[in-house]
Amino acid sequence: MAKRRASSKEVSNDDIGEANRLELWRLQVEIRHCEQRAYDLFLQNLVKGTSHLSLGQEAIAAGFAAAMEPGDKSFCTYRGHAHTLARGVPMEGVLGELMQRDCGLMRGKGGSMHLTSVEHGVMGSYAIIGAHIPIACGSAWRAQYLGHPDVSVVFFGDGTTNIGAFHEALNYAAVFKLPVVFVCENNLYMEYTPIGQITAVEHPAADRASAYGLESIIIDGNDADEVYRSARAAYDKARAGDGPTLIECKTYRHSGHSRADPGKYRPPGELDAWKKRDPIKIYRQRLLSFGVTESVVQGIDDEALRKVDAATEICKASELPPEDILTTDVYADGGWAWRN
Amino acid sequence: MAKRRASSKEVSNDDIGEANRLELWRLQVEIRHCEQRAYDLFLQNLVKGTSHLSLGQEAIAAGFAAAMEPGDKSFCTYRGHAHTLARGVPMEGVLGELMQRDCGLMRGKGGSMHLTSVEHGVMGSYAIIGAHIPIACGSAWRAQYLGHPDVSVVFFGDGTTNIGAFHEALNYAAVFKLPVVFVCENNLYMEYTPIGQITAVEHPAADRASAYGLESIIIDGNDADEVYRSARAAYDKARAGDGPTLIECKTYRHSGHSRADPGKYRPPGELDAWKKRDPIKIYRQRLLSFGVTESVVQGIDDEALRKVDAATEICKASELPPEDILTTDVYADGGWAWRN
Amino acid sequence: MAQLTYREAVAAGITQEMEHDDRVALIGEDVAGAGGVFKATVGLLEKFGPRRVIDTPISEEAILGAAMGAAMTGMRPIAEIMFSDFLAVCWDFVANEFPKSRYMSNGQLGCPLVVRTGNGAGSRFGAQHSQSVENWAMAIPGLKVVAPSTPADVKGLLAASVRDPDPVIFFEHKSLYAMKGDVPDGIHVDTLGTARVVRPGSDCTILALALMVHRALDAADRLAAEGIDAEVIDVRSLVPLDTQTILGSLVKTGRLYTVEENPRLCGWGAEIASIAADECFYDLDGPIVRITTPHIPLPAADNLEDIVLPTPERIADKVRRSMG
Amino acid sequence: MAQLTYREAVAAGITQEMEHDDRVALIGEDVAGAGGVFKATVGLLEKFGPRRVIDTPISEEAILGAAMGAAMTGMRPIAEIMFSDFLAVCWDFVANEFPKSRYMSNGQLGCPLVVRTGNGAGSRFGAQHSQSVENWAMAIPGLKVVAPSTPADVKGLLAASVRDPDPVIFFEHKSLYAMKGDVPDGIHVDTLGTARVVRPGSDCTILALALMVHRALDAADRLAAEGIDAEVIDVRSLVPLDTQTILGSLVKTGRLYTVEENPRLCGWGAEIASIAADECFYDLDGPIVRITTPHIPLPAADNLEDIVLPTPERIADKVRRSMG
Ligand SMILES: Cc1ncc(C[n+]2csc(CCOP(=O)(O)OP(=O)(O)O)c2C)c(N)n1
Ligand SMILES: Cc1ncc(C[n+]2csc(CCOP(=O)(O)OP(=O)(O)O)c2C)c(N)n1
Ligand SMILES: [Mg+2]
Ligand SMILES: [Mg+2]
Repeated sequence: MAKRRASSKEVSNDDIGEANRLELWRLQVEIRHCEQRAYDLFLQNLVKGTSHLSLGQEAIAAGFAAAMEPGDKSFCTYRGHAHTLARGVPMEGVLGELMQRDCGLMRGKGGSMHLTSVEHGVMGSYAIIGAHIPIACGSAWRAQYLGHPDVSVVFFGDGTTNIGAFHEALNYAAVFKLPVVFVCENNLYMEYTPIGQITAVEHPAADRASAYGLESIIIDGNDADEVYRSARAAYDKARAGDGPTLIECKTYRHSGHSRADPGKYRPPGELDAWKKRDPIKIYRQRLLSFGVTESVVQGIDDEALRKVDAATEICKASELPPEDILTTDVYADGGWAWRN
Repeated sequence: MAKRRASSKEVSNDDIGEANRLELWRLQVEIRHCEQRAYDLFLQNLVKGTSHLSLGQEAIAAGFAAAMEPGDKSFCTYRGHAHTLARGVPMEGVLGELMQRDCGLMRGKGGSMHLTSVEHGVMGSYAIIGAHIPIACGSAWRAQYLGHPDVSVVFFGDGTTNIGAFHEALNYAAVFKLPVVFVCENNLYMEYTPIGQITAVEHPAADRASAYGLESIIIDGNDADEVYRSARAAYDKARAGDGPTLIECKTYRHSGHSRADPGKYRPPGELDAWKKRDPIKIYRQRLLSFGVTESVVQGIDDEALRKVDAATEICKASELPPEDILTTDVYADGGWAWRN
Repeated sequence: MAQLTYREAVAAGITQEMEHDDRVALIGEDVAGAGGVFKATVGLLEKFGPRRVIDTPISEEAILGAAMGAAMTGMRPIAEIMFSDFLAVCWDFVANEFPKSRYMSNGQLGCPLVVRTGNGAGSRFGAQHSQSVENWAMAIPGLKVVAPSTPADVKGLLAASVRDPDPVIFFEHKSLYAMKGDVPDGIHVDTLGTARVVRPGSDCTILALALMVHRALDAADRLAAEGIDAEVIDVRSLVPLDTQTILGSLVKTGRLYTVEENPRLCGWGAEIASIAADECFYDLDGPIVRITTPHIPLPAADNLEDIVLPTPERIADKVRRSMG
Repeated sequence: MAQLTYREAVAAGITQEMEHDDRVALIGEDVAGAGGVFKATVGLLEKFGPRRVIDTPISEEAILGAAMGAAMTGMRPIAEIMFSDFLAVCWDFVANEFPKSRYMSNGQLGCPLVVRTGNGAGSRFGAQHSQSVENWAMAIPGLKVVAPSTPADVKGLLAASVRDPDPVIFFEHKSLYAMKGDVPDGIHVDTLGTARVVRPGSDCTILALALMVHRALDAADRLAAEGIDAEVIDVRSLVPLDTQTILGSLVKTGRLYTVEENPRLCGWGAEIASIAADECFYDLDGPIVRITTPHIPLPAADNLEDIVLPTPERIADKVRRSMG
């Protein structure tokens, strides 16, 4: 099957429109500033446990979320801050969870790898590679079964395509024509190992699409417009009952895999080359080229930073989670009793 | 990638030679008679537990085994009688294990689904779908690592291509260029469910080959010559250090999935159509067309039946396994002590 | 009261719940067209159609993942894992996904589903198709774990499991599928977390589960003939665990025995023994004795399999010796 | 004696065994180029090259399957599963393949391999990266199960595991990787199946494993100040289990406590408690008390995680109360 790449012509048409473009910009800069803040807070020892940033991958989160309808469901990984924020979850919920404070989305019980906000359609972030891919299929099955119009969208990395659950889920979704969209963020690394070194094909997701009767789709994950268009097409297809789509987004993470990883395994120059293709840089120019004024563009950027500052203050002022939540919500009765 | 099908021209050349052809015939009729006997013994309540016959699939077992060198390793499934016999394992070892007698290959400790004869290169039969595929990769890794010349060959069904371990193993073998040959026996059914109903692609193995950078190969699994040629090519490639091969063999099982399954889920006429393509029938004609006399052909057939009769008598005369083996060979010290 | 087999009771329980609640659907390998390899779901496809009774590929992770995603978002799925041994290929869902999402999300997510699975030995299937793994599930916080011993309990506890808002692992014993028994007519929903005294007695307490309940009862009859009056308790539910009934009996009899089909180490009886040795130490009149399958993989051969699980003789013998 | 960290002791043990035996090779995710996510395998790629130290895809089933196939046919592989929680995604190999092939083949096949894995809590990683699952492995017949508490034991027991002809699951505690300790110079091979009395005492026996050993010792110090002289035993190896040392101590002290990081149900302490309540009932002077993590998934937040595992205060408190 042919690979689909957005042409530069496509990019310059105005099918997206200014309102959506400003939204895509806002989401990207909010994520960028919030992730940078998460890193700063980590250096200040205020972020506990681990954390996995999406610096450099913001366009994917923004594009897929902006194209969603309310009620659509996102299934994320440990690298899920961006996708969670993109669904409109307040920053203090995200940063608070990273800081393991009471204002965190799950009051510190889950931690940074498990961000969840059901009211915003963020149906959890999953830290064991692959598991959430079939789970997203289940959510899509529910939509199909109950006649709900929503789409389930599941995000995962390039390295994740080599685990068994990926394969099972893709076949399952294709067989049952489930309204699910599989989004592979190919940032070229599985932790510290280059993806090409441990994968039999060049495009870890797209080159597997035909094994499930799906179209091979590779897009520029650093271009929010291209992401947005691909997302819309996939959601439309899902809602029309035409089954799943698998999309491989080429991208790069600017930061390390997690926490303080300095990313020394990268060949010299690679990061710099990708920083030239920074999604924020690309999109700022895109807006300007579409005639949006510098002050509008910068204003949204500034506002994003103000929001991050405010959220940071809320988090710093927030208490530690109280000890009595330690044993709540193990079972549906609210408690943890395993005996009478 | 193009699909490879042996042409009828190929079939008529004599690259295989009479000695090999008679061997292929002997293996096929021995398996046929032995499997039929297993079924008869089951009806007489002499085969205990479950059993999974390869009636109709003999050409695959014969072709792959006949092309092997001593030292090559076979990894089988619960449907493994045929592959075990094809490596030269005595029939009384196989039938004895089905009958759970002391003369059985594992003295009744394993049962029909776990036939193993290390001295013949049968490195076990595995009953949990998929597990043996990565295990065969490990054996191939050992050959590569220690510089051994042997090839590891793993047999599995069409339904098995949908489990995660299949995917992981194929990628793993391709990445490390392991000397392993993956053989999918596509008999059109996963137990009672038609494979097409629960698989996203038409050819469950071959249509996935490209996901691992492998050639898509589909062969007529009922033609022992075609099987033999494909096996030889794959083994040569493996031994040359050129990595794994995945081969999908089209075939059909004449009997039910296991034990007394009457196979009612089959559309009318399907079995009859396939019986016209019975590998035994095909090969008998092949030999005659190559000028082998009817008496030689029939003589081998008769001899096979005599062997089965003799093995049956040995098994019937064999004792039940003694109780003292119940707790042997849990650990390498021969015993089962988990405490001092 | 209808007389049903244990396997018919499975179908009856599912039928009742599917009629009661449209959100209930069944997925698994060969559960629809073939009615299950153990014929426990015969007739459901015909009754409820392919929307609600679904044959899946051999993809246990996808099956349990699909069940979980559906459960989280509003369905009440029942997933079949054909043999409980195969829980190992999808253990991540059982151990790491189902039972943790409610806690990790601080109560935002729930996972109301049932995994039915064929458990236990007796069919001469060998080491990979005969295990009793209810203790694997018991070890995981956040799960509920049920193992019925009669057709009536199958129906009632299965119904209760489907209606329960938490993930339930439901162990059906393969060697009981053919067993017949009375099953209450009409809607029948039992209560999870309740053990049952199946034979009252005063001299000792014998705990058992599933197939072992019948063997314990048989042993109790033998012991009665010798003047030992054993109380036999069908534990039924490992989580929640009915410690009131269990410890209440122990306080009365002063002696505790467990009859477990699982291999010895870390079996369910170990947990109960440890509870008793702590909380009822001063009520005990003698050692707590566990009668289990030895800590070995299971053999296939019929004569070997027959002696490897706890037998009525072995149970009675162990009780007799330690009481003597 | 060299002073090494626990993580350096891992690399030292592997180095020793790779130098000793060419059949030993290491596979796992990021174990080679990156030296492991816990930096426990730093330097091995440089020393032994890419033939023997191999970075794999994220394919835990392929990793363990490859290790098994190689072990069966003549190698002595060491496979890393990064976090022990991930054993769930490849549990089929651990529970159904490694430990059964020798038995099922009536001794024809063996499976001499080691699975090293980062186990336990303390890093604020939350419920899917912090579990103590040594009891999962203990429940499976045919495995050996080891969990060292010091750098010296890491090296010596890892070496013993690599040389052992059976499959060994080797639990490294993540919160101990930074711990320093003396490690014997030269070839050091310890013995599996041996517990160690790490603090002799006469009033009660406290059993612990891995991280909990240090907390039990701390608790024993507190108790000593109050006049309770506790004997602390580092169990070290769950299978084989050194019941001689354990029960010998119990017979001497009359009191048994277990300190387990696993959630309560079916933890390793339950098994030992059940053995003691059977075989040493008449030696016991009081209840057997288990101090465990509560039966819940683990929280991420540091203040919550700090109080959820057994702490020295909690251990001392439980002992004090039941001895009092
Ligand atoms: C089953 C499992 N194996 C290994 C890990 C450890 N791990 C966490 S992230 C990661 C790399 C994932 O790479 P990729 O899928 O490319 O995602 P990225 O982190 O690049 O976004 C690994 C190996 C895990 N969490 N789960
Ligand atoms: C993990 C697992 N799931 C399910 C089964 C039950 N099972 C045994 S054979 C089989 C069908 C396999 O079909 P296929 O791979 O086509 O092989 P065939 O039996 O046709 O040779 C199933 C589902 C199993 N043994 N292991
Ligand atoms: Mg990546
Ligand atoms: Mg088949």
